[in-house]
Amino acid sequence: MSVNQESSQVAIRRRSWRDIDLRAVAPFVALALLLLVGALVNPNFISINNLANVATRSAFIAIIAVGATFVISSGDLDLSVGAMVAFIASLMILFMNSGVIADPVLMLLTAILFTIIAGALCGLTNGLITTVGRIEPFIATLGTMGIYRGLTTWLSQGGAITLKEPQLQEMYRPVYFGTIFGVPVPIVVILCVTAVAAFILYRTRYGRHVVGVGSNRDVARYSGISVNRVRTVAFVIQGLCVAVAVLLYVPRLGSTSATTGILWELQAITAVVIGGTALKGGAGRVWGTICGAFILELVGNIMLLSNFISEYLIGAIQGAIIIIAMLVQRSLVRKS
Amino acid sequence: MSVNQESSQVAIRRRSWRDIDLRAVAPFVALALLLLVGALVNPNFISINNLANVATRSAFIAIIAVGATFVISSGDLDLSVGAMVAFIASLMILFMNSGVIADPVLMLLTAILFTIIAGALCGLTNGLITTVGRIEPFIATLGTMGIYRGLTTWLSQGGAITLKEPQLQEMYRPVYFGTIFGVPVPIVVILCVTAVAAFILYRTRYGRHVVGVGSNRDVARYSGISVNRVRTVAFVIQGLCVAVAVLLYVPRLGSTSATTGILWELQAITAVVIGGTALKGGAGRVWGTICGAFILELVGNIMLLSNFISEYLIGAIQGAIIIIAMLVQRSLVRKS
Amino acid sequence: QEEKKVTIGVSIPAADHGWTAGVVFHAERVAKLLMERNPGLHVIVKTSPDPASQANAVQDLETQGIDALVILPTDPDPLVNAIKEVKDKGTFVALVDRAPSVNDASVRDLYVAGNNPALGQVAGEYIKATTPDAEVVVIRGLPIPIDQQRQDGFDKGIEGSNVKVLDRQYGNWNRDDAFKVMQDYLTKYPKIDVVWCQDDDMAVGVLQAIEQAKRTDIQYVIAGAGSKEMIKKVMDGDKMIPVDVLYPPAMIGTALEMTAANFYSQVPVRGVYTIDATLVTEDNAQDFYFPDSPF
Amino acid sequence: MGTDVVESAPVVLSARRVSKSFSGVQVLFSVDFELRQGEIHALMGENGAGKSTLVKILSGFEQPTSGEILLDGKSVTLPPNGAAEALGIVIIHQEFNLAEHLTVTESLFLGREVTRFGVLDRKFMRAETRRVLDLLGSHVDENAMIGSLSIAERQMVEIAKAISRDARVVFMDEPTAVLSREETYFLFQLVRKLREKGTSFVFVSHKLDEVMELTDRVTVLRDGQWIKTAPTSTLDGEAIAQLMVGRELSSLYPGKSEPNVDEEVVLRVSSVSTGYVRDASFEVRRGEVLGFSGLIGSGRTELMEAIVGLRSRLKGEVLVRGQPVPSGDVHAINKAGLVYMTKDRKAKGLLLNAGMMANLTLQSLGRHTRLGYLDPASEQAALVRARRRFDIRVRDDTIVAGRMSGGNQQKLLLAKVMETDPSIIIIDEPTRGIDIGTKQQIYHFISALARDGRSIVVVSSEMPEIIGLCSRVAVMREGQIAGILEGDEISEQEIMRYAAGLKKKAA
Ligand SMILES: Nc1ncnc2c1ncn2[C@@H]1O[C@H](COP(=O)(O)OP(=O)(O)OP(=O)(O)O)[C@@H](O)[C@H]1O
Ligand SMILES: Nc1ncnc2c1ncn2[C@@H]1O[C@H](COP(=O)(O)OP(=O)(O)OP(=O)(O)O)[C@@H](O)[C@H]1O
Ligand SMILES: [Mg+2]
Ligand SMILES: [Mg+2]
Repeated sequence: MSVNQESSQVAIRRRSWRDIDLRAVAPFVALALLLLVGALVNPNFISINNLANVATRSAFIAIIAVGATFVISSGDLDLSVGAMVAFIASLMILFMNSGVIADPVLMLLTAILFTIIAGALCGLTNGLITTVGRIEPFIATLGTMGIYRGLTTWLSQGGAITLKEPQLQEMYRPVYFGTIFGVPVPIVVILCVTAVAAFILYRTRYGRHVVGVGSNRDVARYSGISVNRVRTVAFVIQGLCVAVAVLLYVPRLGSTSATTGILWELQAITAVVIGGTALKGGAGRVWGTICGAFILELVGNIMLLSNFISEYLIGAIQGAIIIIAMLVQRSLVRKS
Repeated sequence: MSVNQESSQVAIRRRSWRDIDLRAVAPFVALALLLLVGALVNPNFISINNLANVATRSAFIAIIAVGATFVISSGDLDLSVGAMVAFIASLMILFMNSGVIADPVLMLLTAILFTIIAGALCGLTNGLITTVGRIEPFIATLGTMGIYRGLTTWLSQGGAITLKEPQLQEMYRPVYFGTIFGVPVPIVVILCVTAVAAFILYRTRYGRHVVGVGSNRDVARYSGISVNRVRTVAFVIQGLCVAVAVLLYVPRLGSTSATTGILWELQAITAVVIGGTALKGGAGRVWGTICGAFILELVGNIMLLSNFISEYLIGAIQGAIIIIAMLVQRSLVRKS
Repeated sequence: QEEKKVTIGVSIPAADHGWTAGVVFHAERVAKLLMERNPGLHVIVKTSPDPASQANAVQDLETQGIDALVILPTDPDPLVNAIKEVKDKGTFVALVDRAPSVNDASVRDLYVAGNNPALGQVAGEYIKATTPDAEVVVIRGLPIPIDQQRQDGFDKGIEGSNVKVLDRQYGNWNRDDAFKVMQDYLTKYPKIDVVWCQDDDMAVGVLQAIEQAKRTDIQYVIAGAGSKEMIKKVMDGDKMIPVDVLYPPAMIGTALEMTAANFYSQVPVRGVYTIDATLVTEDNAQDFYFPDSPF
Repeated sequence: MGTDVVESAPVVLSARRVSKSFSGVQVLFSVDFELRQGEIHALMGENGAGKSTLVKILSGFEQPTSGEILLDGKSVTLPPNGAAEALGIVIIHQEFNLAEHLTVTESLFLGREVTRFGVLDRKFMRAETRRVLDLLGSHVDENAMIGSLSIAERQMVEIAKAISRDARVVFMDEPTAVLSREETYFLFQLVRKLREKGTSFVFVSHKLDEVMELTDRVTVLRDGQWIKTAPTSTLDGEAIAQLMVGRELSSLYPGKSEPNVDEEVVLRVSSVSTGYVRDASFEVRRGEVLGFSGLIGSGRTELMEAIVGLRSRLKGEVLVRGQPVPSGDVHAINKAGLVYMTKDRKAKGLLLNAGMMANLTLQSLGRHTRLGYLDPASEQAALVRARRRFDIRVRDDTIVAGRMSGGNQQKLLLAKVMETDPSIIIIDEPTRGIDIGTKQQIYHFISALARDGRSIVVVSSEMPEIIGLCSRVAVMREGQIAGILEGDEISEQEIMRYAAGLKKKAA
């Protein structure tokens, strides 16, 4: 009897191993397929230079999506992130333009700190409205989306907000355009942010609680977890990630307007889902998210590099590719 | 004992009346408050003429949102509806411009039939990708959103598609601008569509199945309900509602472009949620949805009629009002 | 007839409303024309919906190896850095229409511009001249700088007259939104003389709203850009659309031709080239009517 | 363990005149209850008597409307949401309290994860989980996802979760309802061991034999009122049942009616295979009650689900009255008159957020449709009928299914399935969590159905039930039918022999 049972246990372990791994691997397979398609479309595509470009500019969505992974894993949704980017970037630039601190280095550092605090506060606002106000996160963050974007329009008086100090701009530029050991800074930042996020999600008590809350709120509550706190903190993490994205965004263009970050929320959520996290909550895959963000950016890149697709149809083909990428994933997982 | 039970039953009936009603009434209370605010802001606001205008132009979102109520009740989500409006409207106008039928009356009727079929097919596509393809509805319909919008851009070559035949246009115009017994046609259409939808959702077997599938798919499956069919049909209903909205949309401006219906999906979902339907699925409130659509449109109207709000801040205040409307609802329901 | 190999990258906004659709149309038209004329020339046209993706597109064009970049930025300031990247590599840069706050030789070689402030100013001056005591409502576009420039131009145009601006609201360069805004204006103001909506697309919605309300107090609507529909109305002597202010999407073609000339003719092309915001009236409308354009 | 030891032990936790109402509906009426150190105290009562409610009040999950709770003789207000764990009070909920997406280890430690320098000590937690599971004799993999476990396995996890806390008081609300003899045996052993160390237990169960076997004292509730507390040794099963129901119970099982050998075969299953089940064949005649026995995880549920189309069959055929039914089409199979009642009432049986009526008619809406229009009056009539027929007791007519007592949920589920008026019914664990009085009703009901010419397949882990009801019994082992027993062969020992693999019959 015991022999028999042992064998059944082995069987089960094997099954679950295959299961989990394939599901985590699926987005990477989709990515590999895309790289292949890209290489066929244009030989320049597979150059280090191009791939580095793509990875670099996926940074904004990737970093925001890492935050979204927390929010989504805990069973919520944040639609305000795109507007939040515009709002926080405006605040940061206005702060730097204000010239309250004369020393440029000190100014930059203070501005960075300021941005991070602003991000956390915006996230906190979202979190409190959702949890304390008990409003569906979809609606709560749609509301704050309007608020953040409206405030940006107001701050910019309908125009653009541009970094004035050339010295500051010069100093700050390398944060987007520079490299560390030959690797573009944004890629390094993506990796760091993701590593930290993965650590938090998989290796800390808080990460466990996020998954617990996302999987079943009542169970989490009965296990003595303070559900609202966990959810609110997830929103704050989202806010921090947005702030980090802003820190990379501002040196890139040195300017923002009320149209900055439009539809980024949808892209971030798409990246999260393509990465294998379920929108229903209860399971987060941070590395998959990064992969999803990269896939999204690659699709656009391939479209641009290919010269045989009518520009009118680009949107249609992007849509189709996303669906196909998901189908590839599904069929992989199903086979297992 | 039996006396006891009877009295307790009476108590129950009284309580449940309060309970159910307040939740259903909450959006209407929010609406009433808004009307009050509007009347204070501008005396013209409360004129029959203005209210009729607002109700009339809420028709598109309202009708689409009625369809969304089905999709959301069954536990799915459709983000493609805005793009679908643009796509179907383009098809309809192109069909009418094609001149395949000489007689204008016959042409118009055929075009209407054609539009309805196109709507159903678009909905069916969404449904099949989501259910048979087993892709999260969020991603599946985000993909088809790209596809429908891309195809529209392609059909219009980036510009506008305009109804050419002046005779057809003249004949068709009253469908948006006309009145029936003094009531604008679109309002009549909203009421009819909602009444039919309410009947289907509350009084037919299919409606029950929608709610069953939305609240627990396994239970529905174990009860012999064909879950995928119910979900797919909900998407088809959504497509039909979009088609009806298009039938009203085309006579209004006689023209469409790739920007038609941008962000309507978010508005429709917002209307549904403001109306009291939970995004988690399992409960639909059709009349609440209509009320939600009306609230959304009113908020914009009040902003425009007020004289003391900077045009830069309108978005922010709209966002805030939506959140406040939800808070009002919540507090009402909690008190009960 | 030179065989010289030249690649020109063209980066323009995606066709998201009438005017940008016109831009795409003319860019493609001229690209084809030029490639036929110069066998060695290769023109790649790429469209982008927003500044961030346009910055990406510029990068991608560069990846493909281009000798010149012709760019009509969706929003100029956010794209300065991306453009400078290209320029610093020695690529010829022609900037079209929308200027960043710093617009000098460090950013571009050639600047071909429609005149945004003038678009507003010409409209304003027309109103000042025809109806000096008019009460005007304004429908703006999207909250981006060119919209602001047009507003400022308009204010300058009506300066020193009795023209009174009753209200300004955003219509997002979208017909449906303009329809709504106009409906509400009509509710709000019992008497409106003139509507300035600065864009032909929005004028479509405005006219419908006026027609529906059966209001006769509105004397005319001034739009702008020069779409074939509106030019047609001007040509036909429509009372509601007596004039249109030109802001031709064809300017992208002009810039492209000039850029090609930089490589294939001996004259180096540099500096600023402004296209007037011409007032189209019944008399000259014939010259600006392109029935084939999507716009 | 002698009763006298317990008599003298100090009282740990007690309730004094505790009452409870849910939005105006009173379900507990001034109940007294006391638990001594080191005793195992049974809490008995009919479905809906208020046992779970009392247990929840004593563990802080609900607050009493009036009355007081004393811990070590001092009046306390227990903290909510399981925070009473800090006081040494833990509970095994009647309804599972596990999150699908967590692994067994993660579930066990949810809310009290062990960390080292802020980092989860996953190795330690896994080892600890394994240790507790082994103590319970459970072979559940500590890395398995909860979502992939069967109900019984989840119950074991739920038990392990409670046991692993260093508790002074453990409430067990029907822990054995889905367990087989083996697991129950291991559980009882562990409970006895912990009692030696001074832990007190409150044991809620509808299985009288278990109560007699394990507990020291019994408290009986009826309709939310305290009826009696007495040492178990002074009572017998009969007496307890009588106290619970308030009347004398006639024999539990109705007489078996053997169907005619030449009765029509209405259901023929031939060599059905699924992922786990291999080559299962059996047939059921008109008017027959066929039992299915076996250990947990022997594949009974999987086989039944494959038969009714809830799972795809890899192989094999199912014939209803000679007509083959399609694989995977539940609706068509229901129409052919074959229905299945799941044992997982919470996840697969009832819409927990919907009321009784919506649940009752969900599977049979066609019967209430007139020209496409659902007739509320007809549905209402069906509800009244079903409540009478299955004795569904609720104090509040508009209550949502999730708030009903466990046993009444089970009755509602049975009513729902019966609403389809099937000719062949497969019932998985028909009396899970059902009180003795109602059990008797259900048994008589099943037997009446059989006499009525319907055929019933009863899948059950309760041996007496199988023996008392069925004229033939199929025993499954590791996905295969080990044998089908008839007549005198049907005995507990014989069934166990087949189930454990000591004996096998070619089908
Ligand atoms: N949250 C609640 N809201 C309303 N009524 C409730 C709630 N919880 C329990 N009840 C009601 O209280 C009564 C007692 O339920 P309880 O669950 O305590 O019964 P029980 O003795 O455990 O029954 P069973 O043996 O079936 O589990 C039932 O009528 C039930 O419907
Ligand atoms: N050795 C094994 N290999 C693979 N799967 C197994 C094994 N043992 C058990 N299982 C799984 O266990 C399930 C069988 O449990 P099922 O619920 O059908 O059994 P049961 O006899 O009804 O027992 P229970 O009382 O637990 O419901 C199958 O779905 C199967 O996947
Ligand atoms: Mg109970
Ligand atoms: Mg079973």
